Amino acid sequence: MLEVISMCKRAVDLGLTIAIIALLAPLASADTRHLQPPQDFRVIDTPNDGGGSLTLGWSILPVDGSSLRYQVLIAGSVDGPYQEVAAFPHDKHFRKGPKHPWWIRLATPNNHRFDLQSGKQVTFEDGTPYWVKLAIDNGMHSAETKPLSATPRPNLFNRAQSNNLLLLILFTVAVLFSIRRARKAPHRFLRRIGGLDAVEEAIGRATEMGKPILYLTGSASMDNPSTIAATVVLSEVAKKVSTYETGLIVPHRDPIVLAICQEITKEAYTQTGHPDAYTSEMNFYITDDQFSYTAAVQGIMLRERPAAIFLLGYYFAESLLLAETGHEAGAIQIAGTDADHQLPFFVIACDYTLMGEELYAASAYLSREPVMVGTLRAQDLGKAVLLGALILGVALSTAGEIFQTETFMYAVQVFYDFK
Amino acid sequence: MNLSNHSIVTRMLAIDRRFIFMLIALATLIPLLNPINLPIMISPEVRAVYDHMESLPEGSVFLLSMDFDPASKPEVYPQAIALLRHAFKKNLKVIGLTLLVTGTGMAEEAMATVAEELEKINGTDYAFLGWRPGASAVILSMGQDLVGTFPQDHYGIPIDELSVMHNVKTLRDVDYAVSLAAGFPGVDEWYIYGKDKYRFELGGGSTAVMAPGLYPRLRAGQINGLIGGLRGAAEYEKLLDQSGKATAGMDSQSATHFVIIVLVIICNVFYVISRRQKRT
Amino acid sequence: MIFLKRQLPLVVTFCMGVVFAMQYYVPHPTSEALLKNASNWIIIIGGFALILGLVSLIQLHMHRIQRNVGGWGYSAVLFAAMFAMVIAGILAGGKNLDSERALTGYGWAYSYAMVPLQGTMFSLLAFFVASAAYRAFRARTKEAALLLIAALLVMWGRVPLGEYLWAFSGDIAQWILNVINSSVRRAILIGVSLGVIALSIKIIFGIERMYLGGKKE
Amino acid sequence: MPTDGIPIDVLIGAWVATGLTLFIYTFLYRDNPLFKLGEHLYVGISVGYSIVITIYAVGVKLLWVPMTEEGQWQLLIPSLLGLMISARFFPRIAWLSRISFAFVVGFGSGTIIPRLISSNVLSQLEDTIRPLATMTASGLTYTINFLDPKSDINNLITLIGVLSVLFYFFFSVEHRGAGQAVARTGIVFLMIAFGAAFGYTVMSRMSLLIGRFDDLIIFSGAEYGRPTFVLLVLTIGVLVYWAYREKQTPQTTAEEKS
Repeated sequence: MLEVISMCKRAVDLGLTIAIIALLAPLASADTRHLQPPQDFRVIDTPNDGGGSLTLGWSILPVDGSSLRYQVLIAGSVDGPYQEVAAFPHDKHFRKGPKHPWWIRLATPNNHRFDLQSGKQVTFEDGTPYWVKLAIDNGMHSAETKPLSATPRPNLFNRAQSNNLLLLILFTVAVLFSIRRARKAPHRFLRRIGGLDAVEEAIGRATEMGKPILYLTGSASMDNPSTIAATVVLSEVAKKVSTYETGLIVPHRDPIVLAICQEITKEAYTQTGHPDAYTSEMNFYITDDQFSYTAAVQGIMLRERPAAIFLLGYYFAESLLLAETGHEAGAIQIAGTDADHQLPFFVIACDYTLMGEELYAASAYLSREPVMVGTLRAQDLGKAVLLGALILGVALSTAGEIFQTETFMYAVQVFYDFK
Repeated sequence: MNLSNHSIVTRMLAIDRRFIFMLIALATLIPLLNPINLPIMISPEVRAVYDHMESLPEGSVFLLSMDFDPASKPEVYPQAIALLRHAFKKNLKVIGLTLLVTGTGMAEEAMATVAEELEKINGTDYAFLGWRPGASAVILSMGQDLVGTFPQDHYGIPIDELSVMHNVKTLRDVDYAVSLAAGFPGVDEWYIYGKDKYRFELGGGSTAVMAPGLYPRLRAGQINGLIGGLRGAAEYEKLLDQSGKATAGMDSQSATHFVIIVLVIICNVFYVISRRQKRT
Repeated sequence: MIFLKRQLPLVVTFCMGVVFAMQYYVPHPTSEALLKNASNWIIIIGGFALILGLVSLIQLHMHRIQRNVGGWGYSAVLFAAMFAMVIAGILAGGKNLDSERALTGYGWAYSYAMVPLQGTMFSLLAFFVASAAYRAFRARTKEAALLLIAALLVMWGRVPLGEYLWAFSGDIAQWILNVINSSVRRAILIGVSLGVIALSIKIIFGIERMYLGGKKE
Repeated sequence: MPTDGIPIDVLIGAWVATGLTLFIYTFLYRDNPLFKLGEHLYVGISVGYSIVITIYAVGVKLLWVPMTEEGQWQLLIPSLLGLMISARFFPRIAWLSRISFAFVVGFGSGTIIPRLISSNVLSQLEDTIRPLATMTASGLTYTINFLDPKSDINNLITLIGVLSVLFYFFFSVEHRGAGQAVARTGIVFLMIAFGAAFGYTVMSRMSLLIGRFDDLIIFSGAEYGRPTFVLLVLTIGVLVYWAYREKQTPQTTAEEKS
């Protein structure tokens, strides 16, 4: 990459020189030298594409005038007739930067590269050979290369994206493998999140004060991962609540979530041996209208004065209203959501907030559900690889900058995005 | 002494919240009625969109995807108006559409209003394609075959009969696309399913809520500029030198922000006082 | 029959998932045509998905009216508005503006009822933000304090009055957004994307089946 | 009464829009029948609106016209898949809907994976992997310009931010020792970014309010017959009457004065 940059710098310097010459040119006598045709001219089928395109390459010229222009001429047979399909100034279509990764460096290692695609000027038919000439013209003289032939073809695989595919395969294997391992040993290490201590503290406080706990599962339906996480945590909360005989209030916005939460709560109470303490009124449906639901829950907060409020799951704008009223009601508030727009309000107005993935991690930690644990581990593995790539990449590209070499890019480019 | 202080703090905090509602209403209303037109500075991300529009030669294809619903109208609609004015003034070929069904009417209205203002004709200067369900699938489909996705425009006219759409077969033929987003689908989807593959230049406009989330895309060059919220629209209006709703709202925006700043500070002063009192 | 009910959906998901993940890497015209047709089909199916939401809504409110639950009158209002809108829409041919650029009845209801209603609903939040600012936005912890200070700086620096009072504030806000905010958002973007990719992989391999409706199997 | 120049539909529209806006704002007092009326009207109208647009956009333009005029009868397959979604409401054939879901979800899951790797993982990594210093003609230099997002100092801060936040959401190791320091840095970055998000959210909400008030001001004009003022008085009147009646009857609603 650095070579390319320095090359570009040279090119810019060259450009400046040219500009000066061009300015001076009218002063001097007219340039009578003949033009040389472009050197190392190559034409190939554009690799890694869907066909309908040819790639031209040639070397940078010892340019002798800013008015220099390239023309691309094309014909169906070697004898022509040749038709102009593209024209551009000499300073366009340089190879700049690592547009192509090292693993698909083209067979034309030239400085100029131009992709000639089917369009308004020309329509390529895949599988048909075409003859291409490159001409230069400085207004007074012109010169052209010998015609070369190439056949546009569609490709079956875009090798530029090999690294993308490789990551896809590796990550898929990681996910499937981690889930399988978690099925065998669900108690694999997961960091205990600070918020979980807060959960227990909140339940403890509610018991001490003899006040109920208000638990909200958010505003999304069961297809939202954060709702699923919220119901999992509800199960754990319900287990603890049942042994302490604290009241539990779970108002709902979605009938399906209501039905599932009823099952979950009942099961939790049964598991801890307190089925008699369970009542079906713990979970109830209010309405699906955003603000009417919010108003009703606000009412419950102020009337029942719960000691602890759990705001888990997905929230929209109602987060602010709920958290504010809960705060006013004097409850310990624990929030957890992956709705990033609402996170700031929860962080400010609640005592503890499970941010984004922490919510999933909390539910995996509590439930030890193999799929959840496995996915979390696989994602961690992915993050670890990317973290390593970042550190290594920055170290190598800094080294490359210091030693002015492109060698290190071989490793770094694996984590670049190519088209 | 402490006790009386305490009670003042508690009483102050217990003020009916409708009093604060009143405060916000006044902070909005008074500057709207008596504008002082404070100068608006231009941020680089808005200028980038403007400059790119300026650099487009006449007849370039400009696609505006108005992906917002009535809930975000005050913020994003002025952006749409400003961009459309710019595009029509530059004699670009304008294609409008929306990915949010409830935004169809506003998108239609924005196109028609600005076109009428600048005397542009439907079909020759611009086309309004309307809405399609499927969000990201629509972008994918347009990338492959725009005419197949929208065989007819919003008014039922076959696309082939609209001269503005000649030579626009897929998203690859679009010179500049801007998505004005209020949520999903929006700028993210236009990048992931559109520009990532079809390589047209993409700009973004969004509600202020979404804007911070789009900065990584801006930094990585995935979008070339970003118009954020009403403030962004006001900046664009200033660049165009044609004041509109956004510029008019800026004084109120200033006033309400400062009300909130003061409220937060008061809240924390009370909080610190009450905490000290608890300690003693 | 069991195969049709249980296995077939999983087979369809697996095939669609693998084919269209791989399609990305194949530039061949056949593969592109496949994407074109499939995305078009998805658009059409997407149109029918409206029925789902519609039926749920009708069920919910019909239930309210039948049971005479408190507030059933509102449900009746909802239906009346919906049917009126559908009739107006069909009369107008689904267009807000007629050929002379005048509002149709359908467009009228959109502009003068739907837009103000939805817009106002969300503008309510401005008031609630203000009241929460006064009551609940406290710097309880160091982290919360940091959040509040950053918020105040951005609020200050992104309005003309702020820049007028303190010209530098605009630059600070700009720096927070451009550097700190974008680095955090970038990390979150990467993390969340890994999550979505993992979920998609689980769906393709039939490990996650919530989308098929109902409970886990 | 209103002066000439304003068409009757605009005039009625102004009154309706103003009235509905005020109905919604009554929620600031508390949940009440006027607000509920507005809310349900809104749901009804927007669903009705969506139905019509969908019928024309999909039913007519994507199905009917291509099938009848161009003979694209293969479109019957996606239509069938679409209809099968509704099977969900009939328990005996509910399983049919699963095939449609499988089709849509499978397509979505497949298309999104490589695109996310490209757009959200690789591209973002690529922009973060930058040399920590710049080599210029005069040797290795370090640019400290906070306002240029691509300066060396900002590249370093971005790198620290991305690394520490990624690490914060890492659950397989305990946050101890050096890890704790990194995680703490992550929190600092997170909180500042949340602050920015907070500021921008406030900005958004205020803009929406400004937009609505702008309409109310326009509709307070004499040419419309001053609907804002007239309806404001009426709305407050109704609200006061409702509140009075509520007080007479014992509290039954879940709402309380807040």
